[in-house]
Amino acid sequence: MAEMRMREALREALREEMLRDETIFLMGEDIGLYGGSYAVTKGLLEEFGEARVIDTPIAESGIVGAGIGAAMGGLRPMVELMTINFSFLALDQIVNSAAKLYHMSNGQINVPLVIRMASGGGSQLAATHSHSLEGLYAHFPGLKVVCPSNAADAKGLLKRAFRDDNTVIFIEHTANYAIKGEVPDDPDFLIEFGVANILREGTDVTIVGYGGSVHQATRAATLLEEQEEISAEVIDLRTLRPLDMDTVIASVKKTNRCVIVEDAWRFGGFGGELAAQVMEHAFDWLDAPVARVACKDVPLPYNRNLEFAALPSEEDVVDAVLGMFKE
Amino acid sequence: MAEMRMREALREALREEMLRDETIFLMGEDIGLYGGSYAVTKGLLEEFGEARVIDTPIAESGIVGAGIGAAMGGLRPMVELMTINFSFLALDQIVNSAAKLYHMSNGQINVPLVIRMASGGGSQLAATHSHSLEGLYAHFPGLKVVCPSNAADAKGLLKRAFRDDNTVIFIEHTANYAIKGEVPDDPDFLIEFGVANILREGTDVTIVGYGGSVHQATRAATLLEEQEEISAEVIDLRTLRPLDMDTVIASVKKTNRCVIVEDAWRFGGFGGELAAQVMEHAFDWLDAPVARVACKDVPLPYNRNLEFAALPSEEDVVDAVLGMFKE
Amino acid sequence: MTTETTSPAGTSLGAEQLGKFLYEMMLIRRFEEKCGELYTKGKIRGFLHLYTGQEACAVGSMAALEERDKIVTHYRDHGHALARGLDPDRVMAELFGKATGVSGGRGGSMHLYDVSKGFLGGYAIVAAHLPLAVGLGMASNMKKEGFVTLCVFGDGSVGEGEFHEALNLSVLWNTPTTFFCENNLYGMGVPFHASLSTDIPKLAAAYNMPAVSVDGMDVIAVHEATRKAVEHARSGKGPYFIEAMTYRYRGHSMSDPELYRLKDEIEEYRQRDAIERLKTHLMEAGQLDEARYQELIARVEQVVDEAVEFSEQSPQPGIDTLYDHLYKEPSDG
Amino acid sequence: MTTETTSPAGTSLGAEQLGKFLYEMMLIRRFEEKCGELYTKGKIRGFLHLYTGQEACAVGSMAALEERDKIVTHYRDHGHALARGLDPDRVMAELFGKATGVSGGRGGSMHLYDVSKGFLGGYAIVAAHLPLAVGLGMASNMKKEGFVTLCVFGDGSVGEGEFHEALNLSVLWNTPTTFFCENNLYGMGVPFHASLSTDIPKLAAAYNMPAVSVDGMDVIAVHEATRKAVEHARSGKGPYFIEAMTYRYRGHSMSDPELYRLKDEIEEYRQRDAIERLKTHLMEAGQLDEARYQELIARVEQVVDEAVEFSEQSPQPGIDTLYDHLYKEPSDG
Ligand SMILES: Cc1ncc(C[n+]2csc(CCOP(=O)(O)OP(=O)(O)O)c2C)c(N)n1
Ligand SMILES: Cc1ncc(C[n+]2csc(CCOP(=O)(O)OP(=O)(O)O)c2C)c(N)n1
Ligand SMILES: [Mg+2]
Ligand SMILES: [Mg+2]
Repeated sequence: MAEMRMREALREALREEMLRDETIFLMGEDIGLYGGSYAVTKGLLEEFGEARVIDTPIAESGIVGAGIGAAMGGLRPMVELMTINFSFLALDQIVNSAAKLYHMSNGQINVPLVIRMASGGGSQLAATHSHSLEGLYAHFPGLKVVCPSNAADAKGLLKRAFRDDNTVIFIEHTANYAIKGEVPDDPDFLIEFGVANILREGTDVTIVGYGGSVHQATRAATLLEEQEEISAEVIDLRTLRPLDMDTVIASVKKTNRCVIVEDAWRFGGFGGELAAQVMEHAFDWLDAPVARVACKDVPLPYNRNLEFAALPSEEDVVDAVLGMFKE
Repeated sequence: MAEMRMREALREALREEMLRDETIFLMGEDIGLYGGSYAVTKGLLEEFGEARVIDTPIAESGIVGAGIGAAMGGLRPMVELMTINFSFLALDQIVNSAAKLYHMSNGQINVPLVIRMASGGGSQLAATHSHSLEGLYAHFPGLKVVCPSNAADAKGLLKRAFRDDNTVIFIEHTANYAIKGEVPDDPDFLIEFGVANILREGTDVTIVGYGGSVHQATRAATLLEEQEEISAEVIDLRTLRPLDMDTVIASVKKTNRCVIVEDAWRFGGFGGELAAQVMEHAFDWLDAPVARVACKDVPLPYNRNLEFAALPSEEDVVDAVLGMFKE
Repeated sequence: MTTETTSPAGTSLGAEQLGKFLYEMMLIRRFEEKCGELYTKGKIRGFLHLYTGQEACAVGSMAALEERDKIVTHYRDHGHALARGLDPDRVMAELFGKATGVSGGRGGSMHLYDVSKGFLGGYAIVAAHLPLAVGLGMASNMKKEGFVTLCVFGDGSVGEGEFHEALNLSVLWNTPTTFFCENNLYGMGVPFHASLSTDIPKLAAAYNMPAVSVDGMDVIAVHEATRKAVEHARSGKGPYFIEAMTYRYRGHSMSDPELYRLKDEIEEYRQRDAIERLKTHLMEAGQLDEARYQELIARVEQVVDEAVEFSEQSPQPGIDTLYDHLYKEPSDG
Repeated sequence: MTTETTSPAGTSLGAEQLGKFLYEMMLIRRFEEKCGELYTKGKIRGFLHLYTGQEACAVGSMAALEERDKIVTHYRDHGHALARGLDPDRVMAELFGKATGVSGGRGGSMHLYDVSKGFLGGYAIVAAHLPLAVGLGMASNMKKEGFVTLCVFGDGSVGEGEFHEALNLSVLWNTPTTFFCENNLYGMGVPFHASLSTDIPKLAAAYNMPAVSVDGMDVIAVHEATRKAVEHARSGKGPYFIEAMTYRYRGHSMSDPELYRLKDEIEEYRQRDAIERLKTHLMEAGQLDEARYQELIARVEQVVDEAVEFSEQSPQPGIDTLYDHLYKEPSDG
């Protein structure tokens, strides 16, 4: 165990996996000379050389396509798309090739590819640069979607991603990069996909988050306990596809209330899926409708106050929980 | 009133609007010489000439971007993307420019652009060519999303789209093109966005559909009446953004049961949003959890039997309704 | 950029090779005609893009490849599949959507795959497979496997952004890729000069790779050009671009009303038919006689009939396989 | 493709114009330096891309435009905004996120807009505005308004598919577009020759449009080239491509650790500083003296200070405006 930030835990995962498996290589925009725009890949070019750490042109579709081709050719590439905002440009490759080839080829061609990208708002990057698209990716069968919330998970999940035979969309909330935590140094430390993490046990309400929103959930749970004597159970989904609903449902059957917190826009977001599933599987246990706390349905503004007002906060979560107890 | 197919109603809308407003022009892949891949634009090149009906290269991002630019320059372009499957390639332009410019420019630049595309499975076109992405588009603030289910609506909604000052994503289910109906010929026949249509009144269950899935909903309602003496109310949403939940909620408060039918994959689909909203606004009226009937979570296979098995059918809707009465 | 033509007389190819070319082109021709009939009968569904007229492109280019080489192509892919030696029975069965099809009935006409033959697929999103070809080249380089990837696409694909991204990447990374553009003059109903502001090889050459234009109705010319391109790649010199000028006799797909071109044009190209040209040459060179030619016709007919028979007899994939091949699990081996 | 250079001596530009160039370049320089300071103080947030070093590009090119012309540029857009005559107060206020900013505080540094000046925006998705420029050209043609669109982007944008799509479309549709590539040698930390397999003007010329390379550290050369391009467009001859070779003195953005280049290189380019060069020329030509120069410095300083003051004093947009400008309603006029 060592204490490190999430960005360092990710780097450790990349290093260890590259040392373990020679077929792994990294490519992406500014992952080499520049050191990665969020410094995740810093030092890896020096350690592994130009053949395994490749700076690419700014050509999202082309480099993801090349990653798919390299995977088809027997390698295990990681493509870093810098931020999720630029992944729109690669979406066709991800959805129509990476996610579907195994199916369309009747099991002949699989695409063991890891696509990493930074995500989320909160840094005043304004509307084009503040997307949260975890749920969008989770909609496509054939993909796996991972969104770690802390350093240890980031390492265990990323290492696990490199051992998957399918395309893994690995989404890192920028607000998490600097968060520190204890990280196991066992080179085979893996976290299985589809296993949610109960961050905090509680009896009165279940708060579900993932990626960035786990932190609003946790802070809200603390406030609820300190100020309202409400005991909240906090669940970190860790992966959206596969999705561990069993853990969520078991919790809701105990607490009878559920709040979902996500960074994405509320309307048509992944929270709808979660809310609908909770209703489908725990209808008779619910004392109140499942509440969703999410981003307001507007493009994220640059101005700090407006951006704060748009993003989901721990106060919003607290309000949603209190609303359930009032009725 | 005249009887015509949906494709002809769409053509009428284009013709009438082009005659009304000189700033409207059409561009897209094979909309001119070829006559449109679903024959919607047939004859328009001959009538309006090359300056207003433009065959483009296969360059989705480029032509949508050009449409945005033309709209910024004071025109009202319609871009036809042939099918929604190719719109992944234009998604960045749609989401980051068309949808956000009005906001980001603080109201200085609006983008009056109509983007038409054919959608849906059911024609054995296999996994890359059978997407239903209405819900994906509806997630993005700044866009309006329209999905007509019949000839008259198609005309009224498309004409309305050309009179909107914002970008309208106009999605036509391929299975609807050949459906005939009576269509008003008033050149100012418009259907407002955000007004759902109650296709059939009923008392026992509310079935909600849009675009293609309205037809499974309606057929299921007939079967339920004939075979089970269950009276179903069928609602056609017509537009997903703006969304008329009031009509749905009022119906559910009457019927106490709700089934949502959609062509998209179930997991992370728009049905989750609808189900969650029904729960949020009609929790105490619900006798059973809102049910979702949708596409199975697999890439659509070419084989007819497999494709049928994957797509939502009227039998699936009937089963969902019966399931609610059993419990 | 240079334009290359060859004369059959000047070729170094032997009679056996040329006879094989003739047979393969005839097989594709007959196979495609049959597909057209079967589509009308509802045996084949979905989108169907026939290859008649372009046979020389597939046959000439595939013959330049070794077994270890890879192919990615577009949705108009039956010709490439057959020329690469995929089993006609299993290609036809795929079009029938049967479990015995090369893609288990999941892919259909536009998505044929046979990994055992290095045939890595027909791709139905225009130009989407060009970056894949670059990635395959990276794998060949990194693993030092020496395989070359032949990447086939149409003139209409040249307008897509991915064309540009892929060509640039392939030169930057020196991948063993042969870009093979079948310029059949149209992308659906749009003439290629209406969708491209320039000549295709001129544009390709601007990326700093060799680019040639060849007569795509001449199987020998196609073959010679591809052989050069593949040698270039194999010797570590990187990508190479071939434009093959060709023509499709049928509509873009089975639903094409063909409003955009005149019968004359089709007739004009039929005069330059690749099969007829090679046949005439072989007959004039005394390497083919009418009896042998009739034999070929009969053989082709039989292969196609057997493929149809095989497909008719084959089982549908079971509904219980719907969720198969969604994710590869460790147990899938 | 030709490479063009000019000498100040040979220019037809008058002393007044050149003096204006000097002032504008100095204003941008000072404005950017101030932004850098303000970022460190937390007054400006988000991504901030400074323009120091590249001033000649914005100043020389914008001066070639008429009032009716339009501009779309990338996220490194302060220089273009100021050179186009946007109010420095309101540009700075935008960086402060204030309601008085050119984008009401919604856009920030990367998304500046002033429609009244034909300044149609800074675009933060690399190369995404190139197709927009083509569409603006279509509008100019169709409405016979005769406006030209100047489209500014960086060398890193050339690898994107939209570069290709836009250049092709602009030639096909003969749009009055001037593509202006500021080649500052790097796209973030990647040297341009590592992201492009060829020379930029060579590639642009392959689409059949005129393409030149100019010294982007020479405001007169930039101006002359742009003037030609704009005339070309205005006279109905379509698009034109300019590569301006330039250099940014600061990191890519404020968070750039600058691991990828050496101080020497920056020093080398500073020797060719556009402001210094023009100043020297004007002094040698007797069109500027030290007193006048000091006056310019003072004026620039004052304008920038006032902009900061204005921004400090300006109000934040109200939280109640969060949902404003989401959709344009008929009532918005
Ligand atoms: C990205 C994308 N856009 C549009 C289409 C629809 N489409 C299918 S084939 C085709 C024409 C392609 O022409 P070309 O590349 O010349 O190939 P050809 O059909 O002539 O062999 C089009 C527009 C598609 N499949 N993918
Ligand atoms: C589509 C896209 N990919 C990546 C980025 C991240 N990014 C922002 S600027 C930049 C470098 C662009 O370089 P260049 O075009 O040369 O402009 P410069 O910054 O040098 O002025 C990158 C990679 C982006 N904004 N958009
Ligand atoms: Mg073609
Ligand atoms: Mg640059």
